Order: sequence, then structure tokens, then C-alpha cells
Amino acid sequence: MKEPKKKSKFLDNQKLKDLFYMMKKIRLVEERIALEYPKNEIRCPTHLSIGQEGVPAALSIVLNNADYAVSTHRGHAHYLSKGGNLNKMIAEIYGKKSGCSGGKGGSMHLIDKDVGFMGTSAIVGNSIPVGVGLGLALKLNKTKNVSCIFLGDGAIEEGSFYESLNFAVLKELPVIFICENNLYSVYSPLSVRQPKNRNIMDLANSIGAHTYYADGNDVINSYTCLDSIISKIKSEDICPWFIEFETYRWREHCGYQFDNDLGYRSVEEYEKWKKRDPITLFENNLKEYFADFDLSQLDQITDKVTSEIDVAFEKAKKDTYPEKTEAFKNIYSNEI
Amino acid sequence: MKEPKKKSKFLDNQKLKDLFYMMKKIRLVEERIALEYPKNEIRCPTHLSIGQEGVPAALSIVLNNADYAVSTHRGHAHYLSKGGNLNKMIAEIYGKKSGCSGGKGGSMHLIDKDVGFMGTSAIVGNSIPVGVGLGLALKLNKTKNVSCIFLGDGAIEEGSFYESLNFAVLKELPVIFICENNLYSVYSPLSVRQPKNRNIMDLANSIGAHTYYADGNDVINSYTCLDSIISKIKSEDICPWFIEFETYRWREHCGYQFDNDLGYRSVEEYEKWKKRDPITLFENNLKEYFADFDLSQLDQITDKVTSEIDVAFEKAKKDTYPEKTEAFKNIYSNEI
Amino acid sequence: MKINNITFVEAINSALQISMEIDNKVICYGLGATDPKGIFGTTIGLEEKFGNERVFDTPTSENAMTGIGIGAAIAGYKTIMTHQRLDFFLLAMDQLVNGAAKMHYMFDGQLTVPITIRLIIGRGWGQGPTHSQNLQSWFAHIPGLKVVMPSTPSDAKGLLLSSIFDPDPVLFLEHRWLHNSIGEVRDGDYRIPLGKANLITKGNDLTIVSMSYMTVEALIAQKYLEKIGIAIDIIDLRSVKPIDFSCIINSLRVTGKILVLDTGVSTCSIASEIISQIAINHSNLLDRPPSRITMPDVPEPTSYGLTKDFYPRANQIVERVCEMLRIEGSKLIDEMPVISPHDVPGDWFKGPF
Amino acid sequence: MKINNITFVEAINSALQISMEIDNKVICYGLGATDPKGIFGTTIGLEEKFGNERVFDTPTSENAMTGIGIGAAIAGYKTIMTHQRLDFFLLAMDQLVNGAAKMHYMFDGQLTVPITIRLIIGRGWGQGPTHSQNLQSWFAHIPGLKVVMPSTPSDAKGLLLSSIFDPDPVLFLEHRWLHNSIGEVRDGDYRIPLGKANLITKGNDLTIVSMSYMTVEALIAQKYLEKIGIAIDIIDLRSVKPIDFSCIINSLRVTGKILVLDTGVSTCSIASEIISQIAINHSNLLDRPPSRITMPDVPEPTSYGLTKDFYPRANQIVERVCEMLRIEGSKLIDEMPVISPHDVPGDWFKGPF
Ligand SMILES: Cc1ncc(C[n+]2csc(CCOP(=O)(O)OP(=O)(O)O)c2C)c(N)n1
Ligand SMILES: Cc1ncc(C[n+]2csc(CCOP(=O)(O)OP(=O)(O)O)c2C)c(N)n1
Ligand SMILES: [Mg+2]
Ligand SMILES: [Mg+2]
Repeated sequence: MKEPKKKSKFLDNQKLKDLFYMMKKIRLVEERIALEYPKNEIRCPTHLSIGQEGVPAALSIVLNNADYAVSTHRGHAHYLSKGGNLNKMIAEIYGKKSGCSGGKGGSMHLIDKDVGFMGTSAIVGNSIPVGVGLGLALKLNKTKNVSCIFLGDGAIEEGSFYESLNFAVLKELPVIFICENNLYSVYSPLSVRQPKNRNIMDLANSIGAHTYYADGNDVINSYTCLDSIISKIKSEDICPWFIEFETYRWREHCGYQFDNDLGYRSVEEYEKWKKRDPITLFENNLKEYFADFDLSQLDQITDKVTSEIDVAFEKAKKDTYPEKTEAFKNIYSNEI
Repeated sequence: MKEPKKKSKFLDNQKLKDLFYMMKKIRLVEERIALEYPKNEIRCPTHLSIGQEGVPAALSIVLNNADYAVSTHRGHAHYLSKGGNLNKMIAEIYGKKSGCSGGKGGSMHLIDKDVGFMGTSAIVGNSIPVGVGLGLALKLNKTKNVSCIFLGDGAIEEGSFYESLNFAVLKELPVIFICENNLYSVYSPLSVRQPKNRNIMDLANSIGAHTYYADGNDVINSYTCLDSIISKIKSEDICPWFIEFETYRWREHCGYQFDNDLGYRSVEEYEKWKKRDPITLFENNLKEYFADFDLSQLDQITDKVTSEIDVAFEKAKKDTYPEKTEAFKNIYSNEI
Repeated sequence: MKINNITFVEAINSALQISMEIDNKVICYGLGATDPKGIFGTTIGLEEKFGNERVFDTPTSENAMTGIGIGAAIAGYKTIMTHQRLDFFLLAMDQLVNGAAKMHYMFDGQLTVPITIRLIIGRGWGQGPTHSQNLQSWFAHIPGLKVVMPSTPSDAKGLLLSSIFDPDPVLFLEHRWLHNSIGEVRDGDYRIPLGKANLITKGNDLTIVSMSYMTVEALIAQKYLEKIGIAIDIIDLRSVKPIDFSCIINSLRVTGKILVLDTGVSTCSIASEIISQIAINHSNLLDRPPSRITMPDVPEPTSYGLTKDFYPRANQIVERVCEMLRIEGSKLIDEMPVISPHDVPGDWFKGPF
Repeated sequence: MKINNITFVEAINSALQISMEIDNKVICYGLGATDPKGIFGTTIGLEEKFGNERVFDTPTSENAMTGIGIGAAIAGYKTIMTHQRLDFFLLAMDQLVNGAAKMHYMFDGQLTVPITIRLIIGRGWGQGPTHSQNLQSWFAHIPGLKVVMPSTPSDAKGLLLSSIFDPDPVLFLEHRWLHNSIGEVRDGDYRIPLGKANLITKGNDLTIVSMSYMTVEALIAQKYLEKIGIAIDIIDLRSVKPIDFSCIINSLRVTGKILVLDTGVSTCSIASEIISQIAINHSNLLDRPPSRITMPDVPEPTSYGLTKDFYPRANQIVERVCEMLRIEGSKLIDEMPVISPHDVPGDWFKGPF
């Protein structure tokens, strides 16, 4: 029996369970969506996070409800990791009245204010400055909280990223940029979008952010990194941060299918990443470093997640669509 | 008699004269504008380059007419340095028919296509991608030319700068960014706009550009730097480049007056920079390192410049305004 | 001269190919321009034929990429840039409005900016508030821009070729609901002039002025109206800037009644402009108040439930025409098939959206 | 309650001060907000009073700074952002249109975006093509935005206070030619409701609908017309989105004639919208075709020579009114003073522009 490695000291049984719970929840939710998608009841562009569960899971145990987060078109995992209500998310994807955005937003516009998840945007780069503005508010509020901005490697190419980070650094805002670099923007590899020797983390560093790089598929490592950074922000006012996490999406950019047949990426690459499945890696880590962890707990968690998901989909399907007259409401908060 | 320093070997008598000619021309043109401005015959926002003559002068002897340049609201010096027609520039500032933009553009919209000066923009950051696009055209043309983009330290804060440089690096375009860092954007010092430890050159480098930093008030040094970089681009295809030149504007941001009384910058700072007047520095350099340079040539040049300027202003004042019906022409190239 | 039955997408692709063949100064780029899907198929094969210098994918940098296109254009390259959604192009309004639209003017005719910006617009199938905007009136409001909105494959090809070779910046708006539509398209290079409308059906009772996808709905309506003896002039604008008023006026002289359809929202729309000009200059021709059918002044919701009856379709046109002609149209409307699902142009439609 | 004679700039400054005093969640920023000139004087003194956390200068990053304002707004801060020219704000259309305008809707009412964006518009004195655009119709076209265009110091203050405390995003357009105008302004906090127009002069002959600086010209015209017994209703819109149609209609019921003035260019303008709605819904009230005076569909040229007769002014209004009333107005127009120089609101005007 090996002794758990250094990192494990931060991780008690509950945290390990929570990490697994969130990864499994994201994975199984997304797989269920993939299963249901071809039935044409889900009728909106939908971007799955299968393969990318590590980073959101790690974040799920370091943030609290008074922390903010914003995300992108690929936002399901982030919504869930922030504690967003599952039933409302699934209902939203189905366009139902009970959806988290009343059916107005769909998969690309998720929100759960109760847990500080302040919305996702379908426009690349659009939510980045919004997240910085939330950080500005936190700073003005003088509370010890953080605003977390999820973004992809593609969003790095938008001027809004650069302008936003510049301002966050200028004002030393409690903001953390979580960049999930999955190597692609739609079907475009980094090579057609960013210079050969580009190192995204270094770039962020030269703009002035504190930076860190981590393997996003290693959830324990990601947790360790995020936990120490969040506490640096909250207790030492060291900020803002930009963390680059390497990871990979398994399925097509938008939709439910595998698309390695298209040829924009190689099967080898895909297989290599599949071997680095964050969930499998975690299970292996458990066995290797946390010998006293009772593995049977995992099955219980999986069962719990599965039944949560069953409920969410059942409810969502049964729920009614909003009245069509609702479409004409809430254009203004203060109608004149 | 000291031996000329190493750098001097690039500089024959003609080049030294040309450098002086251009600095003096810019200085005296701008001073004449300042003199005329309060008469209210020049009726458009006008940004002077007094104090910043070094960099444009250095460029004036390294570029040729097949090279492109674009610039900003503060574009007089760049227009002239590229070889732009003086009479047409002054006429434009006076809003006359004979102006380089037929009176439609004014001081902030100068152009002289004959010499590759492809226009200035009154919107900060707006001409940057245009300059990169010109570089793309040059690359497609497969000629050995360069596109030169003038920008200020304020423009660095625009997302368009970042996006443009990223693309120029990605495609290895023959583009050179000439950043005249004069420490201010209008009345705002760098400290309220960019992070404390920001180094603009390093930032550009991390985006992927080849970079260099030079004292923009030392015209000989600026020349040496630009000359070697332009030849690296033209003969070795090493590009793009970003050069940061430190310099200082003496008068108010927009208009003709001195404005140290406003208190946004200190008189000490201003005096320090005035001591580093590029023209005086050059004259001192001449005396120190180019003992065989006949200094009486400078007076001849000054006379020549003065009479060129006299002619330009005289003509511009006499010239007629465009017919008011001209305002309704050239909205489209191909009117339907 | 061969005529083929091809899709709107194929027609666009053909125009791109032809333009690049006949002029090696034509370049073409945009997010996904060289990926396996080739922007809904429209750019398929271009990179292979013309090389990756003239056809390329880009960083997600809409603003700079527009300025870069402008720079290449003033240096003599006829630049074609494509956005998979018009909404993404909102990032580039400075380059478009302060740059492309004004350069020819502010440099007194010395620069021309032959850039064509293809913008895909749409509606339906959960596109939601930020993937469905039809902002033609924004572009029309800006002096110096031309705005083209084809409604058939043949027009798409001929108008795109004219746009590419036009010296001015052209916004070319392709409606996603038209992409898979099929029509007769001539082989080879042909041009349809910008700024000229097309009278597609002739009738004396009422003038419908329409654009882009709404012309498809107008045609369906017209066929039903024909059944009860109502004959409609349908004028497909083809260009919404400039607007071919003489074509509209000629029709109005006969019909005295005008209904304008617009794919965009109502306030300050192309429809507003047409109706106000008619009211100002030609109210004598009207024997009824003018009318318009547009999208409501509402962001487009995502849910299938919320979009029910959200999109103006043929039955609404029939209803309005009957109202304007003061005839009883309800039976006719009852006869019209209910299109289901309501959020796609037809059930033949397969995404991606 | 004290009433002072102050400038439009001072009125704006007063509104900002009051808002920041009564609500410490109000923040205010923009390029130059804390510099010695304080955005034409409007933000002078704010930093000293409220500190550099609530009042600050910014990087030249219009797009991100807008998104940052939106973020602060959804977290409960009433955010005021200022651009010294509307034209610069074109860089931020994505944040405005895909973000601010839609958030309340697309998250089904759960977020509100209390952001006020002050945009300085203008014309004249060589501002030229990219420093003079009046794009109110763009904003009006977007569901979810409110657009305010005051014409007097008193309105500026009361409307700005309402805008700041309105839960929705408001575009607040200040015309540079009004900045130095003087008027009576009440002390303290008062609000003028958004979306309600102001009938400033009463007359039965014709209705002028106007906004912002054009109202100044309309008033000059009205005074001259009075001399020959013509009485005009001048409706100052105050808000151009939403438009107070009931005020317009009430006036039209009496006058039967409408002339709309707009500071922007013609095509798809606010004037287009007003005229088209009147033509569609109230043509029965019209005993003359409606009319409009706008800027021409031309980028604004820079030269003093080119702008001669470029800007619509009072004499053009007088002329048009006389035409519409079919009376001989040429003598009256001859009597009107020629304003010189023509490129400033009056010779009292001292830049900077
Ligand atoms: C401004 C804008 N441009 C383009 C798009 C189309 N688009 C949607 S998702 C996406 C990919 C972005 O890549 P990345 O940021 O790496 O996120 P990922 O999809 O890999 O999670 C693109 C280009 C968009 N939504 N918005
Ligand atoms: C997009 C935009 N924002 C703001 C302005 C107002 N403005 C005009 S010049 C200027 C200063 C820019 O500073 P810098 O780039 O350093 O150039 P400098 O004036 O120092 O030469 C600013 C902010 C503008 N013209 N365009
Ligand atoms: Mg990615
Ligand atoms: Mg500067």
C-alpha cells in the first residue's frame, strides 16, 4: 500500500467523493443529452463537454455561492460545477417553461443566480468582460470573493479577452480566467489561428496576469492548483489569475456525434486523449494514492447521479412549453 | 576630432542631411500650424507631432514608395516622412479643394497614394488591421516590400492591436509596427491605462512579434535600428516586427497650445524631455561623431524647408474651397 | 448555355469559384472557410483549387479580420469574408462603418474598398437571441455601404458575382432557410445588377415588396391568393441598399396598395424606410394605407414553444392582403397547410444551423 | 426649490453628482472621466467627491469596458459610461447588442442591466466623417435598448437621472452643440420620465417632431413663422426609443400635418419610423403628405467649404413648413439671419470639439 502523495493531504474522503460526483454528473448528463438529441425534441445548438469534466469538477469544490462565474456556448459543465440546478438546465435545453431561462435562452444561455452562475453567452469572448465587471463589483463590495471566467482557446483570439485581462490586471481584480485549451475552435486547430510558438499562459503573463498551467484531465492536480490560487486571491489579494488547462473534447463541436471521420483531427490524437479520460485517471489515482478510499462509494455516487438525471429528463420532457405570449415579455425590465 | 562611432558607418553625408531635413520639416510645419491655428482658418481637430520628429525622420530614409504606411489622428509627421506632398497636406488642413483628400478628410485623414501612404484614421486602433491587410497584399504580391503601421501607446489597449498582431505573426507578414510611446493618451498617463509593470515591447514579443526598443528621440539610433530591421524583412523574410520608441509630445494633445498648466503632467517631466529634443540631440551627435559634416548645410536645409513651408501655406490659404456640391460626390465608387 | 438545378449553397460556391478563376486578385477567408464543412458547403473545394494563400481559415478575431480585408482591398485585392452568423460581425462595426464605408469618400475617391462580406442570417430551430439577427437596416443606414439579400439560387450567384466585382463594400446576406433551396442556375459567369429589384409575379391588385427568405413566403401566399382571383405584384428587392424605388413606384401606379415584408424587426427597418418614402413622395398613388409585416420588436426566443407563431409566414401575408383588399380571407387561410415543425423552413431541412 | 441658469454641461454634471450622492452603487467611468477637462466638464469634481473606485479613467478599450460595465450592472451597480464621441462606441456593438440589450430577455427577467451609456454626438467644425455620426436609429432598432436625446439643460438633468436609475440599458445622446446652451434648471433630484415627449410650443397649423439639437433649430423657425401668423406644435421627443406616439397623434389630430426632424441621416432613421407608423396607422389624420428633414445620406465632410449648407438649419425648416402650408415663405426666409460661421452653433461657441 503506497502512501498517498503530497497533494492528497488536501483531499479528504468527502472531497474525493465530490470530485467524482461532479465529473460523473457532467459526463452522464452530457451522454444522456447525446442519446436524446437525435430525437429532435432538443431543438437548439448544443455543445457538449464530454472529455472536459476535470476542470469544472475541480472548481466545484473550491468556489462558494457568493463567488461568481460566467461561461460560453459550451457551458453545461460550468453551470453544473457552480452548483446550478440540474432540472432547470435540462428543462432549458428542452425549451420548457421550467427551464433556468424560461426557455428563452436554450443550451447556450444558462443561468442560476442562486449559486452565482451569472450566465453564458453564445458569442465567443462576449462573457469575458462581463466576468471582469463582476470582479469589479466584488472589489467594490469589499467581500472576499472571486469571479471566475470560463473560456476556450479560441476566445483567446478575441480582442475582448486581451482588453479584459488588461483591465483586470490594471485594477487588480479578484478574477480568475479558466482557459480550457482543447486544441480546437470548431474544426480549426490552433495552427491556423495562433502562431506556432504561442504559449497561451505566457501570453497572459505578459499582459500581467499571474499564471499557471495544469493538466486539465488530472482532476486532483487541477483541484490542488485551483484551491491554492483561490485562497491566494481570497486571503492575499493576489490577482488576477489566468490558468491554462489542457484538455480535449471527444465529440463534435456542436451536436452529439463523434466526428473523427471528418478528418480535421486524427484518430490517434483522439485515442491518445481518450486514454487520458479524466474519470479513469481519477479512479486510477484513487487506487494508487488513496488506498483507504472505499471504492464502493463510487458506484453509489454513480447511482445517485443516474437517478438525478433520470428525474431531470423525465421532468423536462413532461414539463410544458411556455405560453407563446411569453415570447413578448421581459424585453424590458421597466416597460414604458 | 573623434572618430565617428560604429553606427555612423551607415550614414553618409546625404543621409545625415535627409534626416535633418525631415526632422526640421516636421518641426517647422507643425510650428507654423500652431502659429496659424488660433486664426480659426484651420477648422478641424489637429494633433501636432512637435517633439516626436525623430522616428518619422528615421523612417523617411529607409522606406521607398512601394512600401506602404498607415497612421493615426497624429499623422502629419508620418505622412511627410513617407514622402507625402506638403502642399496637399496643408491645403487639406485648410479644407481646400487642392487638399490631399479634397477637403473631405482634414488633418485626421491624410493620404498620398503616390508614395504608398495609404491613409490615417481618427479612430484609435482603426488603421492597425488595415496596415496588416496591406502587408497581406504585399505577401500575396510576392514583392519585397513592407507595410508600416504607426500607432501610439494608447492604441496598444485596443483589441484590434492584439488581434492584428496575432494575425501578422500567424501569417508572417512583412509588417512593422512603429509604436511611438509618448506616455500619454490625451491627458491620461500610462498608469491609469496599463498595468504597472507592463513592458509594451515584451507584450508584443509574447504575442509573437520580433521586437526592438529604441530611444525615439535619438534619430541616428532609430535609423540604425530601422534600417537593419527593414532589411531583415526585405531580404530575410524575418517578420513581423514591433518596435517601441520612447518619445514625448510637447504641446497639447489636440490643438496648438502648451498645456503644462493643466497639471496632468509635471513641468519637470516636460523639461526633461525638452532637453532631449531630437533635433538638438542630432546636432550634438553631428558635432561629436561626424566632424567632417559641414554644419553650414543645416542652415541651407532650414532655409529650404522654410521656403517650402511658406509656399505651402501661401498656396493653401489662396486655394479655393471645394464646391459645396462636392460634398455629395464619391460616396460610392460605383454609384447605382 | 447550360442550366442546372442546384442549391443556393451550390450557387454561392459556383460564384466563388468563378470569381477566383477569372481574377486572381480575389481572396476568400473566414472562420471555417477551409474546414471539412466549408461554411455550410459554400467554400468547399476552394482551397484545393486556389491554394491556401487565397483561401484560408482565420483566428476568431472578427474586428481585425475585417480591417485586414479592407487593407487587402485598398491594395487591389477583391476580398470576400464570411461570417457564419451575422451576429458575430457585430464585433467589427468600427472597421465596417468608420473604415470600409467611408474610405472612398473621406479620401475623395482615391481609395476603393472592393470587399464583400457574406453574412449568414436566419431564424428558427433554437437559434435564439444572438444567432438570428437580421440587421440589414443597420447597414442600409450607413452611407457608403451596399446591401444585397438574394432570395433564389440563381440570384444568389449572379448577385454575388456582381458584389465581388463591385468596387464598393457590399454586405451580402444569405438566409440560412434558403441555403438548401433548389433552383435553376445558369452555368458560368453572369451578373445581376446591384440596386435593381426583380418583379417576380405580376398582378394588379396589390404590391408586395419583399426580400430574402420572406419572398419564399410571399410566393406561397401569392399562389393561395390566386385561387380566389387575387393577383399580386411581388417585387423581390434583391438589394435593400440602394432600394429600387422606381420598380416599386411603377407597380404602385397600377395597384395603389403596398405591403412590405422584412426579415428584420420593425423599428427603423427597411420596411419603415420604404413606407415612409412612399408616404412622403407618392401618397397620391395609395388608395389604402401602406402596410408591413416584419419580425416583432423582440429578441428571438429559443424555445420551440415560444417561437410558435413568432415568425411571419405565408398565412399571415394572405390574411393581411385580404384585410387590405377588404375581402373575407379566413376560409383561404384555413385551407393553408400548417407548417410543422414551425421552426424550420420545411421538414426536408437538416441542420446544422 | 431653487432654479438656476446653468449650462447643459453643468446640468449633466449635477445629475451625475446627485445620482452618486443618493446611491453609492452608482459608478461612473470613461476615457478622460478624471482628467483635468473632465469630458467637456461633465465629470468635473466627481472623483474628488466620490473617490477613484467609483469614478475612474479607463484604457482605450471600448469593447471590454462596455462588457465590464454590464458585469458590474448585473451585480447591482448602476453604471455610467461615457464616450467623447459616439463613433468610438462602434467598437462595442457586440457587448451592447448581444449582451446588454438581450440579457434581461434571454435570462427571462432574472438579470437587469442598469447601465447608462452617455454618447456625445455632434456636427460641424471639421469633425468630419468619423467624429460626427448620429446613430440613434441603430440603437432604436435593437429590442431591449432605450434611447434618450435631450434638447435642454433641464431635460438633460431630469432625463439623465431617470436613465441612471432605470433598470434597463439606456443610450443617452448628448449633442455637442447643446453642451454650452444655458437654461433654467431646478436644484436637487428630479426625474423626467423616459418615453414621454414634450410639447414645447402649441399651434394648430402643423406638427414638428424633433429631437436633440434639431429642436433648437425648430424653435428658431417657429419664432419666424409666428411672425406671419403660422402656429406650430413642436414636439420634442426626449426619448427616441420608445417613441411617444400618443403625443404625436394628439397633435396630428389638430394640425393634420407633420414634419419630422432628425439629427441623423435619412435612410432607416427615426424619422422614417415615425412617418411610416403614421402612414400605416393614422393616414386618415393627414391632410398633407408627411415630410422629414434629416442629414443627407452622406458621410459628413470635414472642410468648411463642403459643409456650407450641409447641415439642416432653421431656414430650411421655415421653407419646408411654408411649402407644406402652401404659402409664400421666401420673404420670411430672406429675413432670417445667415448664421456665420456655419459650422458652429453660434459664435459664442468655443471648442474643444
Ligand atoms: C464572435 C463569434 N465568432 C464565432 C463564433 C462561432 N463559434 C462558436 S463556438 C466557436 C469555437 C470557439 O472555440 P473555443 O473558444 O476554443 O471553445 P470550444 O468550442 O473549444 O470549447 C466558434 C468559433 C461565435 N459563436 N462567436
Ligand atoms: C476608438 C477611439 N477611442 C478614443 C478616441 C479618442 N482619442 C483620440 S486620440 C486619443 C489618444 C490615443 O493615444 P495614443 O494612441 O497614445 O496616441 P497619441 O495621441 O499619444 O499620439 C484618444 C483616446 C478615439 N479617437 N478613438
Ligand atoms: Mg477550443
Ligand atoms: Mg500616446
